[in-house]
Amino acid sequence: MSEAMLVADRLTRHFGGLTANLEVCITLERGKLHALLGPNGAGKSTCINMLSGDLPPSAGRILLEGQDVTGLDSAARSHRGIGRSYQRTNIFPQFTVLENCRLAAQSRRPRPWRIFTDAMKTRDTVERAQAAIVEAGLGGRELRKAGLLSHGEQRQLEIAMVLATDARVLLLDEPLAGMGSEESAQMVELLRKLKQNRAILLVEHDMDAVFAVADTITVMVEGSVLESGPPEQIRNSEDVQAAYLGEDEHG
Amino acid sequence: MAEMLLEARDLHTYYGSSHILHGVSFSIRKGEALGLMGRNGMGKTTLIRSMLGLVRPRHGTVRVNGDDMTRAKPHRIALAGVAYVPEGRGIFPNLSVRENLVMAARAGVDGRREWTFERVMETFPRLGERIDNGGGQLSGGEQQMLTIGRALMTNPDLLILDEATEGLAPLMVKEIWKVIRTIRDTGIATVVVDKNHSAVTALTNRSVILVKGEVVFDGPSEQVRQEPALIRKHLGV
Amino acid sequence: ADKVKVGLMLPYTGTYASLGNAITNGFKQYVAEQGGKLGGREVEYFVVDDESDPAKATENANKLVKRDNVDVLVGTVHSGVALAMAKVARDSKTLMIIPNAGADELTGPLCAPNVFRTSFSAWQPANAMGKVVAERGHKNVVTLAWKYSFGEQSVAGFKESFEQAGGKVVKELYLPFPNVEFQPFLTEIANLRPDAVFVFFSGAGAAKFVKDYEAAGLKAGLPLYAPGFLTDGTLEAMGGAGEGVLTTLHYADGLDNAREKSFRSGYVAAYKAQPDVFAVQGYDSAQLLAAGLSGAPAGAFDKEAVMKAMSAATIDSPRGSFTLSKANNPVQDIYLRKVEGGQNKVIGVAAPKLADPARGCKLMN
Amino acid sequence: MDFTSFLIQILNALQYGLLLFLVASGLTLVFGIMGIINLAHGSFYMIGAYLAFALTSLTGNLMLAIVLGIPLAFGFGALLEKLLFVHLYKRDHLQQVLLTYGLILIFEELRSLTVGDDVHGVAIPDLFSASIALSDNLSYPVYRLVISVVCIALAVGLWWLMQRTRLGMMIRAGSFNREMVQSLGVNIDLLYRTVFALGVALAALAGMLAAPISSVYPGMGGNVLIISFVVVVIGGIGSVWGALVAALLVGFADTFGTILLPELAGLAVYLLMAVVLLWRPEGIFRKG
Amino acid sequence: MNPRVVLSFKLAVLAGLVLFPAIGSSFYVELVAKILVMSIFAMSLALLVGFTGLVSLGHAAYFGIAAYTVALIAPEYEAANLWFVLAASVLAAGAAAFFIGLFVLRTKGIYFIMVTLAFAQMAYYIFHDTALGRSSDGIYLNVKPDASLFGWMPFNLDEPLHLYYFILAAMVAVFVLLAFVLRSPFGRVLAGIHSNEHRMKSLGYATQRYKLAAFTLAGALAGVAGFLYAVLFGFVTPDYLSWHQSGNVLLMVILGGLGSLAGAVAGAFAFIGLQEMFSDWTKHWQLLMGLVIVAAVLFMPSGLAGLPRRIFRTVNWGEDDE
Ligand SMILES: Nc1ncnc2c1ncn2[C@@H]1O[C@H](COP(=O)(O)OP(=O)(O)OP(=O)(O)O)[C@@H](O)[C@H]1O
Ligand SMILES: Nc1ncnc2c1ncn2[C@@H]1O[C@H](COP(=O)(O)OP(=O)(O)OP(=O)(O)O)[C@@H](O)[C@H]1O
Ligand SMILES: [Mg+2]
Ligand SMILES: [Mg+2]
Repeated sequence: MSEAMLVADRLTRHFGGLTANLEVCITLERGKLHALLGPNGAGKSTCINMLSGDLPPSAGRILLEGQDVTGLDSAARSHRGIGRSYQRTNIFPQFTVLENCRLAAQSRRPRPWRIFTDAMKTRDTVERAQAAIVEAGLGGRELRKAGLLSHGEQRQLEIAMVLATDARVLLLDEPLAGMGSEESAQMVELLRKLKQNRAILLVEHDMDAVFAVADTITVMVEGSVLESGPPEQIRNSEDVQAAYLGEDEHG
Repeated sequence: MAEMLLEARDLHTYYGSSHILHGVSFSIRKGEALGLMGRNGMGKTTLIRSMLGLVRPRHGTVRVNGDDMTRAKPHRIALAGVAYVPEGRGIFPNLSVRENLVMAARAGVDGRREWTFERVMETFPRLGERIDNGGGQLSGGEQQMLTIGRALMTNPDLLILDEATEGLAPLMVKEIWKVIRTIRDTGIATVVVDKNHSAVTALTNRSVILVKGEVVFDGPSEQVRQEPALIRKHLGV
Repeated sequence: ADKVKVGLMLPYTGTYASLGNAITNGFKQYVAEQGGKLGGREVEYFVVDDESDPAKATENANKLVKRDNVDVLVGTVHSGVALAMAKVARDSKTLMIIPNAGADELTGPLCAPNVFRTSFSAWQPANAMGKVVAERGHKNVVTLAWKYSFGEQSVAGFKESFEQAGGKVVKELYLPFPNVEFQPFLTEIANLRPDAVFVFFSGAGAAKFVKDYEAAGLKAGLPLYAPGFLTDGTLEAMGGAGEGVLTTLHYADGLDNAREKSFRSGYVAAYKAQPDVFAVQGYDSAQLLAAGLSGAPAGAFDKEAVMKAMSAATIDSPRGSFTLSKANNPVQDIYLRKVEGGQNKVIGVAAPKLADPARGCKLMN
Repeated sequence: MDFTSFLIQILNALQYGLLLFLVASGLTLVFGIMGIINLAHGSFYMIGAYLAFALTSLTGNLMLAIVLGIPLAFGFGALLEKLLFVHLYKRDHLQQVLLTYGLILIFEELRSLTVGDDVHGVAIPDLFSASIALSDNLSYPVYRLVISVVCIALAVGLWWLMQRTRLGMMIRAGSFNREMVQSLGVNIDLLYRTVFALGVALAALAGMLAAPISSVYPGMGGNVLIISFVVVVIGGIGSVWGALVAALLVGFADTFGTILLPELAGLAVYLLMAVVLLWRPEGIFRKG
Repeated sequence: MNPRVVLSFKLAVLAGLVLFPAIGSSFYVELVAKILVMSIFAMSLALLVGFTGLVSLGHAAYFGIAAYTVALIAPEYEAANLWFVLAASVLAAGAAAFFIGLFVLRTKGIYFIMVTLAFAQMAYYIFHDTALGRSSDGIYLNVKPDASLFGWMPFNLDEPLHLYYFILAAMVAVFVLLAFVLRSPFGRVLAGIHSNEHRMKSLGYATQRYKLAAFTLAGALAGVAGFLYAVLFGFVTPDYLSWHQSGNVLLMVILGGLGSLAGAVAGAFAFIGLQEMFSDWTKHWQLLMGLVIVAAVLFMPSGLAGLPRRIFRTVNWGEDDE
């Protein structure tokens, strides 16, 4: 069941004189986890930003289930099923953990005209939020204020919010960064589960995790794709070792 | 006593009414490399911030080079030779990369100037390429390099790295470990918080493990390496 | 004894604070001269700072009328505030005396039997000036004023008589209130090359204008005319720049009458400051009220009788005596004054016994 | 409008623009760079003007008054920062709105109580009291040109301080993250106190220099307040050059607005601001 | 704090307001009516400032536009129909807010503050300097609108008491409406935008539309206040649109405490009440007012709305959440 969900077609992005992405092509398939690797500043986040609509590409197209979504903004893309997490924690610090996720869940059915309904009593959104919190490993901390969580907990919340939106395509920018080893291990399990009926793009520098869950790996260097293929091929590629992994550890 | 660089005794820190540190004592000597470990939310960052004057412990004392600094303002502690790389990157997005680096650069307490602008550029060539960009325009990893470089340029006696490798590519992480090793060799002390326990224990001579705001282990890193049970019990791997 | 409750609603803070204080001083001086009584009645004051804020004016007036139940409302400086006050006075049928605000409407379309003015209408000094300027042989004049009612009404009053007398206003220039960047206008005026310039400004803006006018080198070749507010209370701030400027007003320094002399010495003694036209207007407001009260029977405050007596009164003012028109606006001499030695010296009467036409006032017929 | 008078209008616009920059310069520092919403900026300007008036009457010379006035204003600013503003850095910015509004009322009333409500003039120093002939019937006061020169010097000085010195970097960094600046060993409290005081001194200097032209009068602070904010914001918060360019733009809009569109002259400046900000939502010279 | 305590406190205040005319003289009834109108104005702004994070310094424009709408469309010496002029004024204010919102919402933060100011100042100068506003000194609304509905006259605004209760009812209605709006899904979205607009977008909210809706609603409610103000005092002046007016209502909101409707009401009462009180005492009342404001900033960091909780906390020890 390899069906292409999201396709990046020759995406290019310039920042002044710098080319952060040059003709990057990536295909995300349902049921597959696609990892995007590369040295710092290679353009991975830029790529995600273009796919999610946070940043307009300088050239290239983005197709979601065959439809061109390049011109849509991030809100519209989110509505069509693209969800993302951020490398730099991006949450609602003044709200409780639950409210953070409830807002995420509410975005599926915003119901803005129902001004006489208590938002806290919209059962579907609250339940969805609860479930996402538990999945991300924050169970029991629903009523804590998000801004007062520790750094690692905030990273978990970051993921919980994406889960709550029920996105069919997940773009995860370093979800494991800042998490402890136990939480990381849980997250890898979660990723395995999530990818069953979703398409996932994972940017991550934790190689153990990447090689544990990735079905395909693309390596970028200085804005361009260096190599793309199954994990074994990447692990053994000399180019990749030189540019990114380093010789000994994963060779 | 004189060789004690930073010493905290019996710290109790609260956020509002929640009690985070329950009588933590912590010390680091000149030239020592120390790993601070614990799961998410156990109080590592809180401990560091309590020692740096960024949060006020309700109870306990902090000494730097033997001087009482319990109520000192953070800049005095910094000027005594302590540099801090915070978790989640503390760059100034409204300053250029160059400005971020030079704004606080200075010679060390004893006049050393080992870490110059040029040396930081050599260590992190990536920064050199983006030197006149705004700090906020850097990629996540580049920002991390910038924070580390900026801390090094204050030529500290003690460098505290709170999850300094977060977001760095494997090659870069190796580079950071190398840097820590070299500065340790030149007598600069380091405190490292990192989720990669094996790297931390390999790099440091002493390890401290925090659980729920209490020190549950304080001993040679060698011992942690050899007793995986310790890690499993306190760090849950 | 019988009392009369006087509500003073004047600006005591902000740009017009000194005017509000001068009016209050003048009023109280007259009352003091009468031994604390007007027309045999004790005077009880109620004071409100109107801040020259029209948005609060109705409420402030109501405070005096409804809460303090004053018999007479005295105020104010700012025309917009006075307009709101006049509405309260009309609706509540309270006696009102306007000691300064010059909006033509107050004794024009909005006139009312219970609303009196002891100062002037914007039309009056400006209209008097029109004749003077024409008589002095100027044919083409440029006008400059702030773009708000008072400025526009002053220019209209000037233009009316000036053009009647054969002159021509070649251009009316306005700048937004309260801007004081005059340089572009001075350039424009120099470019238009008129025979003379008529302006309306007051307070700090007036001081700045006259200084800028001189600094631009225009004063030497291009005579400046204005209603007297240009040079009242602002001469010190102008330094010497005001010397020689001609203005028209119902008051001047060094008027030669007994009332003026006693008023001046009394004022100086009481307040350690020289009185100005605003103090005179305050003083005359008290006089007018006294005339009304004296003409009414003792006992309960009989508004109708007081009003009648006030309308018929002749006020022996420091400015020279005046009466009221049917619209309750002073019929008064407008003096031609010249700035000399830091004073507004009277050099003649520009228009004797000048009455505002009170266009649109139903009381006129 | 003939050509000479067109040129003169351009000169007027430039000169007015520079004067606006002078008035806004203190705000560029305190609001633009330190990030404090300071509504009392106009009050500091007014205090400067009254200082010029009081000290000139005392010493007989505006130059001397300025030399004395600047340290006074600086000290006053430092005191205010220590007593009041230091408590607000961590709070919502809107609290600064409230605080500085309260200060406006206090300063205005103290001014009324001590100096009274009259309009006063300050003499132009003899040295600069001459005029230059521009056309056969129009001349230009030298003092205004002197002010323009001071403005340009100030702009260059401020730019140099903010962009070229480490002090400037620390200040800018502090407006973003005070804690981090402290952890780098900078005494941010002292730094901010100094810069705030400098901003107050600049506002007061503007008042002192403008006093001979504008006169000294109640409420004079309120009149410059809005225009100063307009200048700083149009230019792009934090940019000294931006403020200068914005001040010149406003000078042009106002000057030509009043001659070409007299009906709508009051709108000109605001129309300019709306158009600029809709075209560039972060001001002309927004820094990254 | 216990929500029941809060609710009973609010009801007690309401009861006090209902009973007030029985004890207050006509002037004070009118003063309270004015404060109630300003409370509506303040609440409408609080929706933007405190809840959506849009600090508008041009809110008086909508207040003034509504006030001018009644004054300009009402016949000079006859009563206009209340419901018609009310609807017209509120619509005019709402429409103005909608169109201005289309532009100003492109900017953020300080820039937003200044563009809203710019549009309000333009509106001010249009009423002040052009024929539309008739006179820069203002115009009268000579006759209060009449409340008849299809021949039935439920109340008469010429009666000060009727007017008072009409205003009180409007104030309560606006309060209740906003309270519902704020806890609804829509209100939560506004709060989310306040906290982190960028993340709201990436979660799938078209934030621009929500902000425009909030801006329009706030403008329309400010219009309700402006309409009532014009009817209450029978006089409109360009100063209703001046930046002082916008500034004052912003101060009420901040003084009351951001993020609280009751705070906005408390802010209006405190701000106007203190002014009244101090200006009765002395000519130098602004000094007192200034000192009180400075003290409030220093000692009441979360505004009047935070006051009960602070008192509660000092009495009760603990239970804090800061
Ligand atoms: N807004 C911007 N303006 C200018 N340059 C930018 C901007 N955003 C990113 N860049 C540059 O583009 C390059 C790619 O950045 P990007 O964030 O995509 O890297 P990355 O692969 O995610 O790196 P990391 O692993 O460190 O997060 C970097 O060199 C960065 O400095
Ligand atoms: N400002 C704050 N207010 C209240 N509680 C806080 C605050 N900051 C942190 N906490 C809480 O204190 C505890 C310790 O936090 P701390 O940041 O010290 O953990 P940490 O060990 O550094 O975790 P991590 O590995 O996730 O960074 C956490 O439970 C956190 O929720
Ligand atoms: Mg990245
Ligand atoms: Mg931490």
